[in-house]
Parts: sequence; C-alpha cells; structure tokens
Amino acid sequence: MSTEVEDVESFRQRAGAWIRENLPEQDSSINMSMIRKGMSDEAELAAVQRERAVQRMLFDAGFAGICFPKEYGGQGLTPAHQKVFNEEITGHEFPARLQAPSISPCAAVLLDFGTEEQKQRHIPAILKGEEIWMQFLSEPSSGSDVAAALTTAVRDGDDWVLNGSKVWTTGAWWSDWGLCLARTNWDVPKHRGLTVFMLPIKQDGVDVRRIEMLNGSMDFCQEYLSDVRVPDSDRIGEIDGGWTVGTRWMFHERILFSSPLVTVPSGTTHSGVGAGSLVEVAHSLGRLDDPDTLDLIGEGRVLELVKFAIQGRVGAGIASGKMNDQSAAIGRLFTGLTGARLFTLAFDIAGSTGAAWAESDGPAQHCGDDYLMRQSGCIGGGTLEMARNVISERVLGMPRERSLDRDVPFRDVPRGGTTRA
Amino acid sequence: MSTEVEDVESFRQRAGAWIRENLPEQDSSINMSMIRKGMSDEAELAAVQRERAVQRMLFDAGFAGICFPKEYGGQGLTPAHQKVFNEEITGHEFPARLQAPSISPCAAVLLDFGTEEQKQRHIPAILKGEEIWMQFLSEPSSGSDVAAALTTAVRDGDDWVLNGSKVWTTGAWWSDWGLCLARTNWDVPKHRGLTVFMLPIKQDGVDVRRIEMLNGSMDFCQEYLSDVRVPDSDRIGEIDGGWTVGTRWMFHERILFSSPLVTVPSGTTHSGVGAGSLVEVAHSLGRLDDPDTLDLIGEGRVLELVKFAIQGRVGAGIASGKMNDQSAAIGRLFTGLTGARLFTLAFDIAGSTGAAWAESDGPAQHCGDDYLMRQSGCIGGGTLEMARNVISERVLGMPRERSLDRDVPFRDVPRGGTTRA
Amino acid sequence: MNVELTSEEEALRSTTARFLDDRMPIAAVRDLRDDPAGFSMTYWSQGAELGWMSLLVPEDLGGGTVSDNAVADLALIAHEFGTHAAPGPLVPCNVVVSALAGAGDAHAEALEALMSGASTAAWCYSEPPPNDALGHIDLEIRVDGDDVVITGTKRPVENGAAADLLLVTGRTGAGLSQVLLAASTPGVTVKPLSSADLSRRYATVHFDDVRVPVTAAVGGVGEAAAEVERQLQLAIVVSNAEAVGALQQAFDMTASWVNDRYSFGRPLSTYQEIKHRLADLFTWLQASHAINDVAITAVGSGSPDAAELTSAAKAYISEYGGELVQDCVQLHGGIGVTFEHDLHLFVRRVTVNRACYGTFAEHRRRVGQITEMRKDRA
Amino acid sequence: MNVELTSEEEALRSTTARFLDDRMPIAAVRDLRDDPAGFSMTYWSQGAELGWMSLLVPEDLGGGTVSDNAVADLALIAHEFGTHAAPGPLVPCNVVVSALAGAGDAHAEALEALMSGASTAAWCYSEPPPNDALGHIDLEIRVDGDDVVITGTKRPVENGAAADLLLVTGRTGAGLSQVLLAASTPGVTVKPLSSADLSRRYATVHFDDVRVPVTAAVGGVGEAAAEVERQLQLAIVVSNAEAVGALQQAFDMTASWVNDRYSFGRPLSTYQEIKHRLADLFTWLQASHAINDVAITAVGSGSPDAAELTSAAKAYISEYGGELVQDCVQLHGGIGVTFEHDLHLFVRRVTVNRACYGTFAEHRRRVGQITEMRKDRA
Repeated sequence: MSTEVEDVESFRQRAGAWIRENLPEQDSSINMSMIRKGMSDEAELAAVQRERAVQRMLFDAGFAGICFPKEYGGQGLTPAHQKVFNEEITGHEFPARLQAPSISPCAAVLLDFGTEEQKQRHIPAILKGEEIWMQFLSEPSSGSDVAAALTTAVRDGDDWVLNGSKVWTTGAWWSDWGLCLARTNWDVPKHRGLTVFMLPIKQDGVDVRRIEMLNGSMDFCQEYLSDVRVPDSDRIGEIDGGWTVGTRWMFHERILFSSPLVTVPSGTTHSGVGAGSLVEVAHSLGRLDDPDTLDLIGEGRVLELVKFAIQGRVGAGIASGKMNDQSAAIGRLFTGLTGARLFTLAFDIAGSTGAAWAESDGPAQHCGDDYLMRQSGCIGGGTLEMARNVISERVLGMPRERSLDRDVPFRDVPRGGTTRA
Repeated sequence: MSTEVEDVESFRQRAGAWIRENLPEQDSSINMSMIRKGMSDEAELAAVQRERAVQRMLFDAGFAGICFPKEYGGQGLTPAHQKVFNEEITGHEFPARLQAPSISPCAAVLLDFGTEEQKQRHIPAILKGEEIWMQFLSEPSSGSDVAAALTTAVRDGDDWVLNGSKVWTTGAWWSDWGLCLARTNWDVPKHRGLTVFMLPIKQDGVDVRRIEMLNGSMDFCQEYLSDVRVPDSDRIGEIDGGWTVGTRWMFHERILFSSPLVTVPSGTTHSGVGAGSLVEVAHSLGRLDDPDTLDLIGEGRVLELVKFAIQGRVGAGIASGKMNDQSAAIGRLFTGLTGARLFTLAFDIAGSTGAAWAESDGPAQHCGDDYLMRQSGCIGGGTLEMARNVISERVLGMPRERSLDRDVPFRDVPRGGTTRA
Repeated sequence: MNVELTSEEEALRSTTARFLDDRMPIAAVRDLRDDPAGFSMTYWSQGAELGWMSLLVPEDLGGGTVSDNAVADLALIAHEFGTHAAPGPLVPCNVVVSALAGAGDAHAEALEALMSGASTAAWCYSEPPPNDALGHIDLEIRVDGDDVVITGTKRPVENGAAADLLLVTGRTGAGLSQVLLAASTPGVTVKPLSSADLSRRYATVHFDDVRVPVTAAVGGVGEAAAEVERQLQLAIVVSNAEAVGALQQAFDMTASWVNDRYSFGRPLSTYQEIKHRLADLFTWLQASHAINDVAITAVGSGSPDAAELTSAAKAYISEYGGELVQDCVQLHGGIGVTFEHDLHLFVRRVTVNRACYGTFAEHRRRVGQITEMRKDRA
Repeated sequence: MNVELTSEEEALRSTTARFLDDRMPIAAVRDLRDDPAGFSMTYWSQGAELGWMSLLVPEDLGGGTVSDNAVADLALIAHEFGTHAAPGPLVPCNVVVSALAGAGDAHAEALEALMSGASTAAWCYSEPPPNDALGHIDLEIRVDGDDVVITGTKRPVENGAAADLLLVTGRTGAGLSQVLLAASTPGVTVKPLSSADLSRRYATVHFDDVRVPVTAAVGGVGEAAAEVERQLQLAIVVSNAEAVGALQQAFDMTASWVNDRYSFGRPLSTYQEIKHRLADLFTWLQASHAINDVAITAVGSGSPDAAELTSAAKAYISEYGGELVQDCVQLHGGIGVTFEHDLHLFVRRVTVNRACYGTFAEHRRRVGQITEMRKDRA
C-alpha cells in the first residue's frame, strides 16, 4: 500500500477530464430528496440499470469509493479528493440511486463494524454497482423511536430467524440487500436488546410492497419478513449490541450530503425546491411584476440564504469542536421548516394553478402536489419534533423528557395500538 | 322586597335620560387594559376622587350595583338591565377604576362567600365608591401558579398574623381594602391549605411600593405584608377553604367584561389597540396608499373580526352548555395573540417612527412603547401557556401535565430560587 | 358551523350526513379517483332530492329551506361535504341556481333541471394567470344585434367538463354581464385540468366567438356587477363551510391519533408540545367556524358588512386552515403523506379551496381597503 | 459572530468586552436614561483608544485592524455593544469615518477628530414618513457657484443632537451627493426625538437653505450613489451585529431563567413546550449569527452579493429577532415588562434596529428583486 497520495489539483484535472469524456451533461439541480410522482416502473428499472453501469464505469476508472480503503475496492484518498470530485461532477450524470443508502450509510456501517470477510464480500460489490442496499430500519409502529423496533430475530442453531415489518425504504423493489435492525432480547431495556443483520431482499420470506404516497409517488416500500433465516455470519456487530451499530448508522445517515464517502454534485441538500424555482413558477405564470409575488420570492430567497449560512455555521462549529455533534439538529430543523415554507410560497405564487393545472403549465404544474407533500421533509429522516428535543436536551442541556421505556424490559413498555398493517 | 321588576325598556329610557343629564360625553373607546405611561400622581388621585364621586352619583340615582341585591345597596335588577345601562353609558364618563376589581371580583366574592355582616359592611360601601378594593392574589414567586401562594397567615388568638408579598395590583397606592389569598396550612397539598382574608391597605405593616413598567407606567404595585393582624371576623370562607373561594374569584375575574355585575361601556374588552387605530397610525404618517400598509391593516382587521366572532361563539357555547366553562381559555388565547399581533402591525406600519418619535406624531408616537409592551396582554390575567394547558387538558381532555406538587404537603414542594425582591 | 342548531337545521344536516355516510363512504370517494366527472348523476339526483339544489330558490319557484337564512342552511350541507370529502359540484351548481332564481322566468327550464339534479352547471368566473387577480374579468361579452358574442378563457372552472350548463361572467364595456348557455354550444372548448382534489374536477373553458341570443343573459347586460359580487360571496362562504368541515375532520382524526399512538412508551398526547399544538389547532378550528358563521349570516341577510366578513373569513380560513391541516399531517408522521391513509382527502379539500376565488393575501388586502374606507367615512 | 475567532479577533473583542463590563455595567446604562446625549465624551474617547473609530480607516491614515476584513472586526465591537446594551454612536460615527477615509485629504481634520473620539458625527440619511421608503432620498443638495445649498429634513438621525459633524446625503438632480458640515452651521435645526432605546438618541434635523462651500462635499457631487449604498450596507450589517449581540444576551438570560424558575413544583425548563420554544429561539439565534456573518464577509470584501446578503440578513434578523426577544419577554412573565428587570434593555436595542434603515418587508422585497434579476440574467 503506497503512502503517496495524489495531489488534489492533479486529481481534479484527471477526474474532470474523465467526467467530461464519459458522463453526459445533466441538470445538477436534480433533487435527491424531492418526492414526486416518478417515471414508469420500466423506466425506473432501466434507470437503475444505467446507474449500475455508470457506477461500474467510475469503479473501473478509479473514482468509486474515493475515501474507502484500497483493500475493499476504494481509492484510499481523502475527503478533499471527494470534494473536488463532487465539484467536477456537478452538471453531469451521476449514479444518484447508488450513493444513498448503499454506499452510505450501508457500506459505511460495514466498514465500521463488519468482519474482514463481510467487508471483502460486500464493499467492493457495492462500489462496483453490483449490490444495491437498503436500510431496514424504520418500523410502522415506532416512527421516530427507532430503538423501539419490534422486528424479532430468534436464534436457531447457526441461524437467526427474523419476523416483522420494515418501512420507508426507497426502491427496495429493485434492491439487493437489506441492513436490518432487529430485536434479539425482549427482557432488557430497548436499546440493549437489538442486533444488526444483513439479508438478501430477493428471497422467499421477504415480501416487498410498494407504498403509494398521496401524490402518486411509488418510491417507498414496506417489507414483511416471515421466518427469514439469516446465518450468524451475516450478523454485523455484537449480539444485543445493535444500538452501538445503529448510533453510528444514523450518524452516517444524518451527515449524508456532507459525507466524504458519497459522490453527489456540490450543493446537494435535502432542501426541496429553491428560491430559483419560485422565480420559474412566477415567470411561467407571468407574475414577475406582481408585488405579492416579489414578497414571496424574497421571503423564499432570504430563508434559502439563511439556510446555507446556518449549515455553514453549524458545520464549522462541529468541525472545530465548538459545537457538539448533536448541533446538526439545528441545521435539520431549519432545513425542514424552510423546505415546507418554500413549497408553500410556490403554492401561493401559483394561485389557482395550485388547485388545478395542465401539463402545459410548466414548472407551476408541480406546485399543488408539492404543497400537499410539503411536510414530508419535516418527517422523513427524523421529525422536527425530535430535532427540537435534541436541540433542547443535547445542545442546550435542558432536562431530558420523561420516557416510560427507560430501564424497563422492552416487553413491558406500553405500545398503544397504531401500526401500519 | 317587591317582586315587580322595572321593564327593561323603561329602565333604558330612565337611565339614558339620567346619563345624558349627569355624565359628560367621553370617548368610549377608552381602553381599560392598555398599559401606557399615564398621568401625574396628582392627576391620578384627582381622577380617583372624581370616580368615587361619579360612583356615588350612580348610587344615589339608583344605578349602582344593578344586579346586586337591594339589601346590600344594589338595585336587584337583571343582567338585561345592566346590559342596556352599559349601552346607554357608552360614550359617556364612567367610573372605570371602581368597577374592577372592587365591584368584581371583590364585591362579587363577598356576595358569594361573605357573612351577612361582611356583606352589610362592605358591599354598600363599595357600591357608593367609599371603598376601593384590590386583589392580593398574585405573588412574585408563583406567577401563573396562584395556588402556590407563600404569603402566610398564622392564627394568634382571635386574629391572624399575615406575612408575605403580593404583586400586580393596579393602583393599590390609592386603594382601601385588599382581598388576600394566604397560606394557613403547609402540611397539606397546596390547594388545601389556603384561606382568604380582607384587610385595610392603609395600615402599618402594609408597605405598598409601585412598580415601574418598562414604558414608564406606574399603574402596578407590589405590597409587603409584615405582621399584619387580621381579625378572624375578616376571614372570608372556611379556614383552609380558600381555593373554593379562589376558584370562584378567578371565575369572576375571567368573565369580567361580560359580567352582569359591572358597569362598562358596551364592547369593552381586554383587546389593546384595534384595527381602527392602525388606520389612524397609517393616516397620521401619510401611508394610507401604501400597499404594505394595506396588507398590515387588512391582517389586523381580519384578526379583530375573527376575535369578535370567536368570543361570540365561545360565549354562546358556554351559555348553551355545549362548551364547558373552561372553553373561555380559547377566547383568552386568541385575544392575547391578536393583541400582540396588532401592536406589532402598528409598529411595522410606523416604520422608523416606532424607533424614535415626537409628540407631534399623534397616534404614531405610541407605537414604539406599545410594541415593547406587546406581551403584557399575553401574560397578565393568566399566561397564554396556561390557556393552552387548559384547552388541551380541560377542553380537549388530553392527559394532565405531570406536576410535582400534587398530593404532596406544600412545604415539601420544590420551589427554586426566582422571586422578585 | 354554529355551536347550536335548531331542530330543523339539525334534521337538514343529519339527513345529508347519513346519506353521505351510506352512499359516499371514504372507500367510495377513493373509487372516484380516475372518474372523469368525479361523481355520478344518480348520486347527484339523490342529493338533489335531499334539497341540495333548492335551498336558495324561493318557495314559489319550488325551492325552500328550513331557517330564515338559506345560505346558512346550504352551508350545513357544505359542512357535511367537507367532513365526508364528498364529490359533486355543490358550489357551482348552487351559485348558478341562485343566479337563475333571481333572474325571472327566462331560465325556468334550466333552473328546474338543476334543482332536480337532472343537469349540473359550472360557473365560468375565474380567469387564467396572470389575469387572475381577485375581481379581474377580461372575457368579453359583446352585444351584436339580438345576440351576444362571448370571447375569452375561464380557468379553473369547477365541474367545467361534466356540466350541461355554463354560466359565464364577462365584461360588456365598463359593466359586467352573465350569460347561461349549453356546454355543447359551438365555439365552446373544454379542456380538463389535473387537480389537487381527488374527486372534484376542474377545466379550462375557451369561448371562441360563441354566439347566443341575448335572451341567454342572466340579469341585465352590462349591469350584473352586484349579482356577480353576491355570487362570489356565496361561492366563498359555502366553500369555506366545506373547508371548515374538512378541518373539523382532520382535527378529529389527529386528536384521536395522538391518543392512540405511542412514542418512547408514552401516548403522543402526553407530550406537552403536542398538547399545546392541539390547543392551537383547536383554537384555529373554532376561529374558522366562528368567522365563517358570521360571514354566512351577513351574506344570507345581504348585510352591508357581507363583503368585509366574507373576505375576512376567506383570508383567515385559507391561511390558518392550510397550516392546520399541514400540522395534522406532521403529527401523523410518515403515514400522513401516504395515499392509503384518509387524511389527505381532507387536506386536499382545504388546499383546493384555499387556492380558488382569490388568494388569502388578496382578501386580506380587500379587508384593509374596506377598513380604510370606513375610517375615511367616519 | 463567527463560531471561531482568530486570537487577534478574540483580543479585539475581549478588550472591548472588558472595558464595557467595567465602564458600562447595566446600572451605568440605566443612569443614562435621562442624559440628553446618552453617553459622555470621556467614555467615547476611551472607546476610541480601543480602536472603535479606526478599524475602517487605512493604516496610512492612522487606522488599521486585526484581520483582512475590517467590517468583520468592527462587527465584533458592535456585538459587544449589543451584549452590553452599550451607549454611544458606534454606527453613525463609523459610517462617517468610513466615508471620510475614502474621500481623500479634504476632510482630514474631521477624520482625525472622529478617530480620536474628540468629536462625534451623525449620518443624516433617512427621511420622514411618508417619504421613508428604503432608498428614497428627497433632500436637495443644489450647487450654487462655489457653494452647495441644502434643503430638506432628515429623520431619524442617530446622535443628531450630540454630533459635532453631520454627513448629509441628498439628491443633486438625478444623482446623489454627500456633504460634511458642522452641526452649528446656520440654517441647521435639530429637534430631539423620544426613543424606544434607553441610551441611544435620535433627532430630526432640518436643513433650511443651508449654504456651505462645495469643498464640503464628500465624494463627487451628484455621483455618490455607490458610496451611499456601501454606507447603507455598512450601517445595516453593523447594526445587525449589535442586534445579534442583544439577541444572544436576551436568549442567555432566558435560558438561565427557565432553569431557575419553578412552576407547579417543576423548573420551567422541564416543560416540553418551553424546551421546544427554546430550541426554536436558539435556532433563530444561530441563524441570525450565521446570515449576518455571511453578509459581513460580503460587505467587507465588496462582493457583488453584498446587497442581497445585507438585505437578507436585515430581513431575517428584524423579523425573527423581534419575535425572539418578545418570546423571551413572554417566558419571563410579568417581570419581563418591568423597568427594574434588565431584559428590556436588550429588547429595546433589537426593536430600534428593526425599525431603522428600512423595514424587513422592504428588504425582503429587495432580495426578491435581486433574485428575479439573477434569474433573468441566467
């Protein structure tokens, strides 16, 4: 293993040249987390195939897993190299679906906790686009309370037998592997009885059903696990040590768009529409001269600029150690609120076009459905209510909220009756 | 006692004629709860004297205590009579300072709980303007938690000896009597160890200090009670039964402006500025044609109209029994928020005149100080936080907030360190 | 909806409520998702038998109602439409019925067809952006001999594609005119729009020099401004009543959800933050009821305050109602943005009503103008 | 204020902080309540020795600063003014110093007096309502031979009554001009105003055909628009920094209060509703720091984004900062609106800054215009 690391600028030149030669130009404002009614299933499958191929091209050219160790198929380079690669790929096609959650948090968790054999077997396959991974994390019953997982793994010889249901996986229907948090011990408090496993999705016993969102998007899935056998060699981390894995797992998820592990165009965020798209809506409806519209665009742009600024401040604060890691919740809260507000501004600019629209309305045709979905960015990836808890308790040090599930065997915790069927 | 009650219309004629003959015209939009820097102390004392005289005129003319029984100096008439009297007096001078809290809640509490001798001695005196009463209710340490009073009454022979401090009394420095909630038992939970007393304010042992509000208003006082002796005959209600009295006391306070016991011009509310005054501010600054200003005035007027509507709805709901009494908190919440918002709208209309002003600026000269004080209507008379607790718990029936002072002897309740000196 | 109803009002409301419970449960509403009209004529004529179409019509024309305020009675029906997310062109048909009932004998046949539920109508009022400012009417209705000629575009037109009859509001010189014509009249083109609602349908309606006899006019040609204003008020307060019904339903679903749903071993309803949110939402809900009831009374009685109160109700309910339902979504979490959960049906109803008949900013400004003028007069 | 300061920046900040702790504790600020100037010249010249007046002046003119962004360094001082509710004309004097430092030798004497703290200045910029729209300049500066003649009214003028020197911004034909003159110049009338701040003073300044030599001009006559814009940006970001300091102080007082104050046997800080409010307030506070730091960087470096970022910072901090301090008052309860509690000193600072140099609605719209123009260019 060489200790010589390629100079960042020369890497930039090489990467930029390769990208311009191999990857077509593409609108880099593509939003990775905006939930809209998508393409047909056939087109979606074709897009996944294409992204696998592009990921393979990156791998073959030496640009996949820039910060992953060379022994697992990565490039062994630094976050600075990933950063310039992200800058160079901006405006070009890139394999969005294969970055998250396959490379991070899934491959990242393998890197942190996997056995040597597990790493050898899966990380190169992920970096080559051969394995697409999903997070089997959230459950219908537990919402923000991820550690309250009810999916159960019971030991049976060298295997574990899993039963339960996971939800809010994006594209599980075209994915290969699941990283799964399951309960292995009901007689200890909730955080102490969890274990992480990996399992192939395409097998009997894993029933993947697609969830239709109110706007017709079919991106999300729910999985029903029925007597799924997982060899103990596919356990990740310690038995009943799943929360140690899970904490790191969720850390990787939280920092996704600033993670040095993934390849995404610079400036990609969870942010939904931007103020620029408000102008596009206004323009398409001929409203640019309207003072009300100007107010709404101004409000949106102010919030967007503040969002960028607060992300920068919190990032710098965490990097320098002046703020603790939990301070990321500040950015999460602000981003969630701003996203919802921007969809609302677009809807209000659209006027009655938000109620009823034609395809010929251009950008304005999305305003109604986007507004109906506006809270999704305040829910997914941890609700804003959780963010406020974190800020008050973990950042400001205010007293912890009373919870009735601490220091109680999980089987005795009150659970209520609301689960998705 | 005659059972013949004067016909309401004939009463209106008689009252209207007397009012027009005896009480000068006066702007009836005078706001009873707006806190502004007031007149000089000399002028204030003269105004109190004048109001005592006007109250006496009302008494002598047979218009004081319209709904109080005749045996206590009242007129023995109905709420309908009080209502038409309020309508007739609208636009005329009236003794505002003597209505609340002297007549209600103080005389009202005497009527509900006083002994025959107490009623005979004080209610006619109040109705004649001879006794002005104050509520010794709030304490520096307890804020919204009125039942956590620390002012202590200790039995000594036929007397009680009171020590402690009360706060937020309006004009105690020119008042005569205090209705005082005190703790008589520290060994029972907080609601069960309180007793109500009455005591003369102008005596040794009662030190009345005036509180300066941030805008220079000196309306409020704080009282320090040092070994104040109160004969047991001046106790109101049962020993340790003060919360029974207090509950009714606060009910009278809550319904003040719709109480049939007090004489106030029709339409008097706790509302601070109205949308009309926004127009006056805009007009005085020459901003009536400005679209921003139009938006702000529109917002204020919408909120004002909704406030009237929701007060009407809640009033009707409580009157018909479709809503419980606690539903009054809905009106309180909406009114508080609307008041604060209206002061903010006025401030924003004023522009830089809100920062710095001359007396020649007319109505706009108040916008800055009013805005600085805008939360006072969301605090006084029960905070909005308390109103939200009441709505969620008592109206919607959601689970009660955990309190650490229930079923615990009051002396063992944690109290923290913040009290006003 | 008023806190207390008379027994007649309660009977009117509950009859429609039971009919919708039975005929239009949520599953049935969902089935209409891809239905071009969004409702069936059988359903509609059954509803008409319950009085949906006759409340605003005087008794001598075959209508009638249960209280002295027909608009309030219609609002009770609309409230139930809201609580059921019920389909059908309640607002446009009643606007047209109300216009025809006030316009004498000329349109008796159309009125009868609408009242019986045999026909439905659409009100062609709003115009496409950027000419969609509140009250802006550009479409031309030109008198040409014994005919009028209609030129222009209306959008969005509720029930535009399914309607047999169109009431068109347009400009004749400095005044406004209204014309009733068959949707099949040559020169009329209807293009369906996609909608944020599940069962209500909207369209763009083009009038390409459409020629009809001047007898098609409803009210005086060039003299219909007062009627148009009244129709607008009617459409708004009835739409508001429907929105308030949907708000009530969304609130009730949410209050129940937070009691049943546990997080960290506790029901959501034990969290003070959730409790205070519900307190705010309940207050907004009560405020929405209250201001619209006041507006309904004013519109129903033709009070001079009707314009101000209607705009105040529209501004308040559009702004706060929108936040109310979105907070209901938030409190539901992920399930609140799925198609399988029913919440979105009510969110949709509130959302569409928020965007039609003027934005809340426009109505707020209209209230501001009226407030300034009142002070000027005083 | 940036999360991390260099050691030089920290030294600059802490020197002023210590000076203000010592020289201007809250009790001393309160004592200035009825002081006509709101500060003493001794205090001011001591502050000048700490560099308050020289940061924006190039080294060759006797100034200098600790980083490559003098505006950021001045903002550190302003931040401490905010956390101490400190008196003194920091913003107007620095605006004038900055203008003079860029205008060559003509005003060297005045510059020196200001830098030493021997004199103070006021910037006569804003005009009285209704002509107070952002950027509106009506006051006339007319060239008459070798003189200029100034006619018009400015208001509010910070430090207007105490200032020795006035920098007047006015209109000369289609362009803007600036003139420096002694406050004692004949024809200048100053009328003090009441203010929402405790120690800062404002005035109305009338110019009644005030005649001064054309050499009094600062920059080119009729050609000062770019300088005026830059001064405005400077005044805004430095005022914002002061407001952010006051917000920080109000937040810290409140966070401490809710820990100490008990209600129903529990500290307020154990109530989830209070916790979530603090989380929101802290987020607004961090956002206010963040956006103003970005704006300061842009203004300090003369970036083309400076106008947009300055207006964004002003809009955000004025709107959310106002709500932040009022929420702090609410959480304090009754004591929060008394004169004896210190909270209002910080509320006042935020409140006055919110109302000066344009409303947040105006700045929001300015950001909207810039956003539209950028899209047009793209």
